[in-house]
Amino acid sequence: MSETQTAPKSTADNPQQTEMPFAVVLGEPYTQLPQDLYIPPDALEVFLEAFEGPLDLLLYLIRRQNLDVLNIPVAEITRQYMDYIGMMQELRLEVAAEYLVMAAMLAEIKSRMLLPRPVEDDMDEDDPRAELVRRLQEYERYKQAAEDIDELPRMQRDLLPCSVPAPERQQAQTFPDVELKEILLAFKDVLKRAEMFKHHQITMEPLSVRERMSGILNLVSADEFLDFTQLFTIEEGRMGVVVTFLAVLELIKESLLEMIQAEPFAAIYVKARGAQLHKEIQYEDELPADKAAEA
Amino acid sequence: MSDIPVKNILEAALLAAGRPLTLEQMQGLFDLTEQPEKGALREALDELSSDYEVRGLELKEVASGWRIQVRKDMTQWVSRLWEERPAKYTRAFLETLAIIAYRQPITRGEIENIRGVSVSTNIMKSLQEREWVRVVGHRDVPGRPAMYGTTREFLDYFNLKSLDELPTLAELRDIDSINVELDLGVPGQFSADQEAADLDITAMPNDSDIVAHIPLAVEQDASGDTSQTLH
Amino acid sequence: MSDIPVKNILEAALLAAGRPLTLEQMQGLFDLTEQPEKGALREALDELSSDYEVRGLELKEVASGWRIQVRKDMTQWVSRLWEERPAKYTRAFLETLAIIAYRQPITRGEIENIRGVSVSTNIMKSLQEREWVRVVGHRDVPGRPAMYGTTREFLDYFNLKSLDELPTLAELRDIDSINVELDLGVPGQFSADQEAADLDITAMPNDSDIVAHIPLAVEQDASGDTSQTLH
Repeated sequence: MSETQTAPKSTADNPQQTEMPFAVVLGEPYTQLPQDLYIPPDALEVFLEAFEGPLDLLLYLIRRQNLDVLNIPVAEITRQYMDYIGMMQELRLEVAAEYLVMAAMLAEIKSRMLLPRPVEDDMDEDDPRAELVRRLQEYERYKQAAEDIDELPRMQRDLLPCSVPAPERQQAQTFPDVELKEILLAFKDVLKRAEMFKHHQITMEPLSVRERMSGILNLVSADEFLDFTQLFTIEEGRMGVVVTFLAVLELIKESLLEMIQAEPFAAIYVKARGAQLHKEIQYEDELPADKAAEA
Repeated sequence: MSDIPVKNILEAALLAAGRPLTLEQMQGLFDLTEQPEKGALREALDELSSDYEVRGLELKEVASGWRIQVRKDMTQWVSRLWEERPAKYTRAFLETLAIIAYRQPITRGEIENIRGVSVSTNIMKSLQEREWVRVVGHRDVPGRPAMYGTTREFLDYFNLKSLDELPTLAELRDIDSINVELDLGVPGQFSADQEAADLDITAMPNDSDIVAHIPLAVEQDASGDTSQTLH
Repeated sequence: MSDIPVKNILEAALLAAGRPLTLEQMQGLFDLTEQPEKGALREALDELSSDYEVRGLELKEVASGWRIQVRKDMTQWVSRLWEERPAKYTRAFLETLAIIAYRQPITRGEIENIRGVSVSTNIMKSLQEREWVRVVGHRDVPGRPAMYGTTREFLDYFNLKSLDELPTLAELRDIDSINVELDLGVPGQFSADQEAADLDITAMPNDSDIVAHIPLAVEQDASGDTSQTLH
């Protein structure tokens, strides 16, 4: 709201304002309205644009006179309000419907205030101004809140975001998490499907033999012979040795392993069949060094 | 990592991100086996924060997490980097935003009731385009009007961590309260025993005027007909 | 300004600009009457630069001016900001992994036989990238297809000491028993009765199964068609 544009010229051209005291301050009748209440008509257009509606205009009228919202001199405020509306219309400004609705409300309150009321009535409930006062206060608190929010330090205006370029993004590899259960469920589905397709039972070798087969393939190479006994770990006990032996047999059956014995009771050597095997196995760095160096 | 302080990592990440990061996101910067506890992160953030005290930066926790920002007292220089001044918002825009912020969820009709004027579609649109306000539901009344609420972006923008940090809203006074005050009728007491919130409303430019009005009101009240005193 | 160090102003401006600034642009931050000489700016930039030595940032002069950037040695943490959370593995991936786990060593063709559909190269690649599966050899048949097996990493990831801790086929058929077994927290049990890692191989729940199954496998193999044994 632009106070500079509302600077008063004089009250001389508004003689009706002196007709009656509108307030008594410290016992003195107050006959002069604050001078800055009046706005030169040429400033009116700008002035009106500064209002956010009838509540805002009313609050302005009240605050300019330092009146308490809870104790509005309705008749006086109504008259002032109507003056503005009248001026707006004289200037052929389009008066928004809300202003006229408020004018009607004010007129109604004014007339109700003039009606005598029984003294025993609870005057608070009956105060015709109550609703208006509520709305004025309600609006005023948000008007104030809007100003407060406007005062908050805000990005761009008061605070600035910081950012700096980062080095070339090296996309670290991340992998989804998997639960063992998911794999098992997947496998169960496979089994079901396989049964459906193949019409016969899937048989499974014990996994320990399967695992050992992979392990042995890791130990052996196609280029060098490995002492057969190196495949066994005595500490595993009898069952471990059996598992390894079965794995070796299986590998031989599958033509994955070659076994050589120069003469009866001589040392038995094993090597992987096929040349490409070597490359792949060499790639594995988890091969124990002592076993790799063997043979 | 080992020898690189956590606060260095956090600073680099916050600056590289250019947006607020949550504690969880900060933890996610580290290998699983090396993830600092949140307590350790907070400590590192505190360190960083005090490092910034002698500099033009600050570390601030807002709704979406922590961010590094240029302090307000630096804006006078730094804002020269941009020719355009930051936008000013109209009163209508700010009032609408304030009502949504304090009264959410709220329909457009309810906003209009409070403001006493219609709310332009443009304002609602631009509040949503800025992502400060969004539709949070529909009121279960005929027409099912949209209800609006503020977003995390709104809080971030206004440097707030949560809605609780919004400026306190002035309290509403019941119209009875004035009568009670008037019955007491002691001017000095009036300002003395007021709660802070009440003072917001009564703290008008000239205190003498407040005092001036009280006897007036009491005098009038004594006549037994309040309404008469108002004209 | 006066009491605010030039380097603070420069730092704030460089961080807020988000682009390199020339010395002229830095001078432009100041009031005409207070503009530092370029020499003074350079000094301030030098100070800033040495401040950054103990931090994750660096001040760098590039073609279009000076800029603050994250130091290279921060990359491993900072780059996680842009890491995309990986999607979940596909059903095909999990099935393939399961088949390899239970039927290793196994060729891709054999996996396809079991699944009844082809296995994409991508799946085989990502299983190997994850280091859960590796080539353990080549089958001595035309084309010498690679045979796949699971790795130690695979076992570690699923907290298994050996493949034998996977449920047996019989248990698999009854999905409820799988759930029970998993819920019972098998890993705890195994950490309890550990001696040497090697012992695991023999310490299987059903040792008798090993013996019982072997003849079966050999018998099938004897039919001369290895692939048959896999179905």
